[in-house]
Amino acid sequence: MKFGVVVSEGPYTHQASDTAYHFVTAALAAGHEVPRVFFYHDGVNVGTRLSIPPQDERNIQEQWSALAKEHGTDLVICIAAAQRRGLLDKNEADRQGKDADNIAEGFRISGLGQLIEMGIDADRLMTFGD
Amino acid sequence: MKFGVVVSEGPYTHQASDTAYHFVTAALAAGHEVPRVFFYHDGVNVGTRLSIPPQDERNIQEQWSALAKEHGTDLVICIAAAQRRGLLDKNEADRQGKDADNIAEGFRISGLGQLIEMGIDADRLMTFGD
Amino acid sequence: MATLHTVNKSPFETQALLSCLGHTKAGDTVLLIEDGVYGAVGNTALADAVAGLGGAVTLAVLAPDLKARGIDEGRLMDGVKTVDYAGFVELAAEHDRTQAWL
Amino acid sequence: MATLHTVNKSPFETQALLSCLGHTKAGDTVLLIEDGVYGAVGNTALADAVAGLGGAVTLAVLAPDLKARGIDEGRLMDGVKTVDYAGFVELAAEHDRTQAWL
Amino acid sequence: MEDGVKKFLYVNRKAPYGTIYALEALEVVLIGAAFDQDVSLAFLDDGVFQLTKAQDTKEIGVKNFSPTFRALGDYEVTKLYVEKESLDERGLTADDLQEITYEDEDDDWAEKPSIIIVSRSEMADVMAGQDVILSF
Amino acid sequence: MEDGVKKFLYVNRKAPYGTIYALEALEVVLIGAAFDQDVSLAFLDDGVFQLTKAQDTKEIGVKNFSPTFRALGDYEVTKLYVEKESLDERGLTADDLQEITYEDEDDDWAEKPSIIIVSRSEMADVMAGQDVILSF
Repeated sequence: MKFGVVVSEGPYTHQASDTAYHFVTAALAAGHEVPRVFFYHDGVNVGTRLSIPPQDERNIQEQWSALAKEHGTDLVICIAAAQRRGLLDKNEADRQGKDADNIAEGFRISGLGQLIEMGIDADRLMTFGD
Repeated sequence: MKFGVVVSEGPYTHQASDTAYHFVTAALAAGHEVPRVFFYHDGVNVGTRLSIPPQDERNIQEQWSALAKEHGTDLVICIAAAQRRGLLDKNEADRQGKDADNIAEGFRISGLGQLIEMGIDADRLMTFGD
Repeated sequence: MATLHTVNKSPFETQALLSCLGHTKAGDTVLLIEDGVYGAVGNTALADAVAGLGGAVTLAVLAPDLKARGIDEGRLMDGVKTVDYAGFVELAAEHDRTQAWL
Repeated sequence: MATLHTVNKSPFETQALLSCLGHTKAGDTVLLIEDGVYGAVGNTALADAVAGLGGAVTLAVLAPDLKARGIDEGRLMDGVKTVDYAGFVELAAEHDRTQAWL
Repeated sequence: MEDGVKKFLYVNRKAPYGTIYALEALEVVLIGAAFDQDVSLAFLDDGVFQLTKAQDTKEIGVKNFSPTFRALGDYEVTKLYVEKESLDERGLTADDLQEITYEDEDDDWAEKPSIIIVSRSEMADVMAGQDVILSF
Repeated sequence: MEDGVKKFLYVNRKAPYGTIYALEALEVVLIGAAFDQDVSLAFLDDGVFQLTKAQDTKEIGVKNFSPTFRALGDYEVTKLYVEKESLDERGLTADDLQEITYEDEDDDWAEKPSIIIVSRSEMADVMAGQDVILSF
C-alpha cells in the first residue's frame, strides 16, 4: 500500500515529526511504500541542516535525511511555508539575494502542488501536526 | 517602569511575536523602558534573517531589528533553544563546524541566565507564547 | 497586590480560560488577547461560566484582536472593558505582576 | 468504508477528542497518540464521556506513548486496544481513510 | 472515486489569526483547485470563526485573508460545509457569516450560495464520504 | 522582595513529551537555581503529568527528563507545589508521583519531601505571592 505523509510541526517543539518518523519507518518495515513526505506549516523547520541538538537527544533532521538516502523517500518542503519561516536552498537564496541557505541533505523545496499530487497518488494520507 | 518580555513562539505560525511587538512598541511610546526581549522555545525562530514573507505581509524579523536599532533593545535568543532549532550566529557556526549562520541584525545569542537576569531587573515580566 | 492574567486561547478550544478563572483573586484583572477574545462574547455556551465570576475580578479584552475577528463590541458580555495596546501596557503597569495562561 | 481517527492532544487540555467522538460512525477506530493517550485512562473526569461511545467505535491507544508517560496498561478503560507503531500502520491500512483531529 | 477524481476534504477547526493554520489551509485550497479533484471544505469547532463578517486586522498588523473565501467560487471551490452545532455553541448564526456564492455553469450561471449549513451528524456523513482528508 | 531576592514561580500546565515546554521549563529552572532567588514550581492542569513515576520514553525515541526532577534538591529547588484538584480530575493521587526530596541544611540535613500538595485555592495564594511568574 502507498502512504502519503504530511508533517505540520517543527522538530523538538512538538512530537509530530517524531511520530511521523516512527510511522514511516514501521510502514516501510511492513513492506508498504512511502514515496513522499510533505513538510508544511512549521514542519518546514525539520529540514534545516543548522540544528545542533544536545548529544543525549535524537537528531531529527539526520533521521529523516538517512531515511531518504536509504529508501529514496522524497522529502518535500513547501516553498511558501519555508519562505515565511526562513528555510532556503541555495537556488532560492541566490534568487532572493540572501547570503546563506540552510536546507539539509535529502530535502528539497517545492510547491503545494506536490502535496495535492501526493494526496491523489497515495492510497492513504496521514497528517501529523498540532 | 521597566518591562521584561519573553517571546515563546515562532513568527507567523502563532500571533505571540506580533502581540509582543505591539506591546513593546506601546510600552516605549508611553515612556516605559524595555531593556531586553528574550526569545525562547520556538521564539528563537523570530531572529532568522533568511525569511522572505509575502509582500502583503508584515516582516516580523525586520520589525524587531528596527526596534532594536531605534531603542537599543537587547534582543536575546536562547542558545540552548536555538541550537535545537537551527538558529546560529557566525561564532557558533564556526565553533560547531556548520557552514552557514542565519541570525538577523540586532539579535544576539546568549544563555538562559539572561532570562533570569531580566526577571530580576524588570519591574514587570510579560510572557507571550502559545 | 493584584495580578493581571492574560489568556490567548479560545475557550471553546482549550481549558486555559477556565483554569485561569479558577485561580484569580479579588482585585485581579483577566485580559483576553489573540484567540482568547472569543471568551468575552455573551450568549455563548461559555458565557455563564465567565459571568459566574461576579464582580471581584475585572474582565478586559484587547480591542485590536476583537476587531481582527469581526466581533462587534455590542456582542460582549456586560461589564467587559476594552483596551488597546496602550491600555494593555497600563494594565500591566498597574498590577503587581502578570501571569500568562498559555 | 470506515475511518481511522487520530487524536494527539490531552482531552483535559483541548476539545479535540470530544469533537472527534462527535463525528465518528459505526465501524470507525479512534487511535489516541502522543498527549492524546491520557484520554484512554479510566477513572478520570473524562472517562464517562469516552465510555459513552458504546461498542460501535473501537478505541485504541499507541503503547509507546503510554509507556513514555508512565501509564500502566492496567489503568486503561475496559475494551481499549493497544498498538505499537506497526499496529498503527496496520490500522491505517485497514481503514479506508485517516482523519487527524489536530 | 470515478475517472481518477478523488474527493478531497479540507477540515478547518481553528480560529483565524491566533495561529496561521487557517491562512495556510486556504493557500492549499487555492493551489489544489487547479487539480480538477472533487473539493469540499468543512468548518467546525472554532473553524467557523474563519468565515465571520467584518474582520478588520489593521490594528494587529496581520493580513486579513477573509475576503479570499469569497473568491473561492472563481476557483470552482463551491462546497463549504459549516456545522450548525459549532455555530450555536459560539452564539453565531448563518447571518454572522460572509455571503459566499458561485455561479453555477450547469444552471445558466445562476448565482448560488457556497455555504451549506449542516448538522453534526450530517458533517460526520460528509467526512465519511471522502477519499482524502487534510486537517488544519 | 527582601535583600534583592525575588520570588520566582515557574508554572507548569502542560503534559510532557507531546510538546517540549516541560523539558525547556526544567532547563530554565536549573540555570535559574544559580541566581540565589526564592524559587518555587507550580504543577497544575496537565502539568501534574510531568511528575508521574515510571516514565519510559525508549520507544518514542525522546529523552526521558523525569529523573531530573529528583535532582532539583541538589540545586536548592525544594518547593514543588502540586494542585490536588488537577490530580483528582486526572485519576491520580500523590502515590502516582515520583518521590522527590531534599536535604534540609537548617535541620541537620534531614531528608524532606519537595512535593507540596495544595488545593486550587492555596495554589491561587502561592501564585499571588510571587514577584515573577514564568509560564510554560
